Amino acid sequence: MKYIIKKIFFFILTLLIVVFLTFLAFQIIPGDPAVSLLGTEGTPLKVAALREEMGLNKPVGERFLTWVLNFMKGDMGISYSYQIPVSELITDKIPVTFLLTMLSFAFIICMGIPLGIYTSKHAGSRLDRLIMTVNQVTMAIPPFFLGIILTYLFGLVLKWFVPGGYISYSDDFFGFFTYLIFPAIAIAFPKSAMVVKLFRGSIIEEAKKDYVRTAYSRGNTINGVLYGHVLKNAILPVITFLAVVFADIIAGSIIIEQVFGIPGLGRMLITSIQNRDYPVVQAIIVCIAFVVLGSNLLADILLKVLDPRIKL
Amino acid sequence: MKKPEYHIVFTVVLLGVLTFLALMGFIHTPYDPDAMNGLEKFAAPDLHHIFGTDHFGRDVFSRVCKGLGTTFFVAVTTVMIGALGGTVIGALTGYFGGILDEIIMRFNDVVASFPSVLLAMVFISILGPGKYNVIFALGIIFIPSYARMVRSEFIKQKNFDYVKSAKLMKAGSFRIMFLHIFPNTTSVFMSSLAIGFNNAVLAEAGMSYLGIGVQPPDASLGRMLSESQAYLFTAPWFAIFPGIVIILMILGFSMLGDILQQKNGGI
Amino acid sequence: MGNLLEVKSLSITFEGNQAREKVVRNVSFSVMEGEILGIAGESGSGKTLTALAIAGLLNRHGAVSLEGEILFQGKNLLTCKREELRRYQGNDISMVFQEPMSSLNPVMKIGRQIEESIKIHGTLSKKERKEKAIWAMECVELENPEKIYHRYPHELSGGMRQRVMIAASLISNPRLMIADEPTTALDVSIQHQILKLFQKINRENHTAILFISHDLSLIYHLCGRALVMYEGSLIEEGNTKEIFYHPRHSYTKNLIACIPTYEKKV
Amino acid sequence: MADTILKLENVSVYFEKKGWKTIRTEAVNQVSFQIKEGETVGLVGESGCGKTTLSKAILGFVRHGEGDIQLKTPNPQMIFQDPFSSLNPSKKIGWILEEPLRLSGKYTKEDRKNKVREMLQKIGLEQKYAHRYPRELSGGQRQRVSIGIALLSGSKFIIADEPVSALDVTVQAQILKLLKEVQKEYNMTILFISHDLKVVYQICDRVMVMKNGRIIEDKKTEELFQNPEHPYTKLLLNMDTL
Repeated sequence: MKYIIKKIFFFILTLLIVVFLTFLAFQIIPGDPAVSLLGTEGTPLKVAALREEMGLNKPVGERFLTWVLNFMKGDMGISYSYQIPVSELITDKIPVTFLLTMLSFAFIICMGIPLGIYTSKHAGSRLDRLIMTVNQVTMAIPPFFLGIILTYLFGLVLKWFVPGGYISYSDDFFGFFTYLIFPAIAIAFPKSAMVVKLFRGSIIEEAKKDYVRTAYSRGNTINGVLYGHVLKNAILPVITFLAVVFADIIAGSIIIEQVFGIPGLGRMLITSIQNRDYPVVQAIIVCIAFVVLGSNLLADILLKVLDPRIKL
Repeated sequence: MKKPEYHIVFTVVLLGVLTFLALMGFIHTPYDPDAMNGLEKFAAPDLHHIFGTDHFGRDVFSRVCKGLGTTFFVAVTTVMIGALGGTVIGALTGYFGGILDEIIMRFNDVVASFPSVLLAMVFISILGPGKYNVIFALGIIFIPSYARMVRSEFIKQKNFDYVKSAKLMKAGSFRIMFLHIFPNTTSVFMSSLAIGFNNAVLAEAGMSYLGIGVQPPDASLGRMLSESQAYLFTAPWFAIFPGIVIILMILGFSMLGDILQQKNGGI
Repeated sequence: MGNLLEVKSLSITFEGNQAREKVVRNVSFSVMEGEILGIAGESGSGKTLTALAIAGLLNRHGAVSLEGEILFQGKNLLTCKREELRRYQGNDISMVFQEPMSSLNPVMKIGRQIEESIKIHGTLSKKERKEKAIWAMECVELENPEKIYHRYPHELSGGMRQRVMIAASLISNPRLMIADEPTTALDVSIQHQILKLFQKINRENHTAILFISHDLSLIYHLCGRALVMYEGSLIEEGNTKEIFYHPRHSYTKNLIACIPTYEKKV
Repeated sequence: MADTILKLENVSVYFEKKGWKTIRTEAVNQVSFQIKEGETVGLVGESGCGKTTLSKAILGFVRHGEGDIQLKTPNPQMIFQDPFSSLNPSKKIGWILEEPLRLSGKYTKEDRKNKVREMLQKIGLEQKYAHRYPRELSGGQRQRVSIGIALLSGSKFIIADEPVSALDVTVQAQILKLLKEVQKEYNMTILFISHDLKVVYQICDRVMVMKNGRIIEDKKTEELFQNPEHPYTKLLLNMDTL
């Protein structure tokens, strides 16, 4: 329990550091937000008035605090390019990216875990070697290129889906869901190959340990040893890795949304970066930071539950 | 596992060919990679243009070579910045420990828990796109992961008795760190160089694909892929060849990383 | 008393890619019901491999080939089916290993590890199994068995872990207990207690013990009969006192001469 | 009368576990003793009794809390228990043996090579081992190299921390013999740490028994073995007879 409280404390602390760093990073950018906001119609007088209104005259520490407090209230500032509150821009994008991420994660688990078990159990067999060779190549495919290939193969040649024909979840949830399947595969495939490799290696390593010999000496079957003893130990490094993968999925989704034309957070982020729309960039970064750090926290707690040896 | 010999031969040949192509991109390509030719738009691969041509009639093979060169350059310099910075920070914090170590590692945790592409995007949104900005951003972002790796190796190694033995011989701290300990971390270090190289390739390609990485006139494999996407149906080769080259590069280096890891001497 | 276990010209060979290495050569001996037989030898003598072969823990590696016969109660363990062998493992033949830390599953509760063999081989309910596990823990003189039942290996001391190992191997009331260097990783005073424990188990449960050690003096104190192995071969066999005071083989003589005692100085 | 080479007065070593509350445990408790030049002194105790911590404190690897440690020799050396981690795995034996000479800065390259060659002979290793890596040597051979390092660094005082407990009995006897020879030839002072009273009996002039961080008995070897006073010493001595 003490462990979990400590981890949550660090989670909050780290999140605050991240938020502060992002805030600071966007403070040191050359250029005045008031000027960029007003664009061509920025007379010095107007700029000064706007600076006053945006609170830009106050010291950095105070501005940070107001920003954080506003952020927690759901006020994330106003987009430079769209002139509407950032929260309004983001809220309907979040479910899209969230579902894409979750779907990819589910694919990774469903492909990576069983294949890892299968290949380690039959390590050295012909099928294992075949799978591992394919696996090695799969690991090397950049998700966005896989996305392009999938678009070509299933979209243009086989016509299983319409490339760019995104369906909003508010219109047709099932259509939306099916449209996300190929993007999710593009993200998940290379990552699940990594999970297979790691899990297989971890199981094979664990199987060499002394306690496995003890388990056999008690009359366990091969499956009894594998499922009763080895897996619980072998899964531990995989969990740590899955937390990293989760962060990578989010990064992957930013690019994949571009490939498949999905209007999610990632696409918003790219356009905002290109337009230098900092309030939006800042808000999205903080959201992603929250999810990434949250997934790390979950992994830590899960590890603690599975491995009694972990102490802080 | 496959017989290790074939593994190694395959990896060496693959990396050799890629290096050769990248060098061609720097020195001499069959066609000028930027020369447009309105008459030869979307030419399918044949003997003249072995990878075909693109929407401006440029030779895809020449552009792949040049893009490969750019990617190599970006990845190598990025890894160099990351590894150099990381080794110094990791060695010092790992060997000496203390409060500075705590602070730096906490900061590291913050940075390392983020996808590198995402962080690079933040940098780029501030610095603006371009080859050198990408190198700078990725290089800085890779420092923490190397620092963390070198640090944990140093912490592991400094508790071995041979380090105590060296201390008793009155060897200086820097001699112990870089002459005694560092050689024992090389197998881990080298394989993480290979992994870092791959991450750099992926990040650069991804960012260039999104249009916030390497900018024209520099050719880039990622950018080619993004340009090709609009013509996917008419000219699939325009997308496929750059993509395959990226895959081969990542494959080669990840296999190199595995080989280095297996050749693990150490305790 | 009859023979419980008979090993007949056992050879163990490692099959490498090119080289074959014979690590145990033509070893024959037998263990009688209820006796304590010692096997002495230095590292690389093949004593541990012999033990693993008897416990049926070698044939799952493809790289090892076994020749000869291992007859347990007349049944050849080397040729019988996996399923049949499994019925003996942990039931009639149990093992105690050298490193109690690494030989216990780090993420499994002590109680579950102790009762695993009766869970596999028996039909007892969960409650009955727990009762039996507590009994076994009391047998090996572990204090607070109820508490330890819910602990994990890393929470116990080395001596306690070895007691847990022994409890786990005696819970099924085996005919033969194979102990491979069970005290090497422990402090002298704890070593002493563990040896007494083996004597007690042997006396009370009439369990035959095959005790393997590099330490001749331990074998001298614990075992009635002993074998000495050297580079894969059995070079000496007989009454322990006989071996100790009248060693036949020159290696045994050297081995005994090297044992540090209070009588001689370097 | 020989000079005192090591003098400990009321030395305590604490371990601090930092947390919400700092927990302080005593690893070594008010230890005092002296070692004279040329003496071989045994330090006996079971794991966790503080003997290794004490040796680390003497060499300055851990800070001692109270008391005074006077080491009147410039370069103490240590022979470690685990021969597999005490030699740098990425260096050849020749390089390892040469390192103390290089660090002293007194010798030319040729001198160093010669000295290493002589030393290999002295510690009973063939010359070809200079070009081997530690992993290619057996445990006993590595301990020989450790002794060689101590000699080449010109040390007069060696702490041997369980130097033979990881070795087979026959090899044990050889290493003890080498240690004894070296001790005589160089008039070395040795603090010999072990859990095994019999081994200590064979090599030491004097034996100290340690329990729970304290030294409970400190006597000439013969005397200790003939009439042990402390019940714990008696217990240890009786262990060998069941």
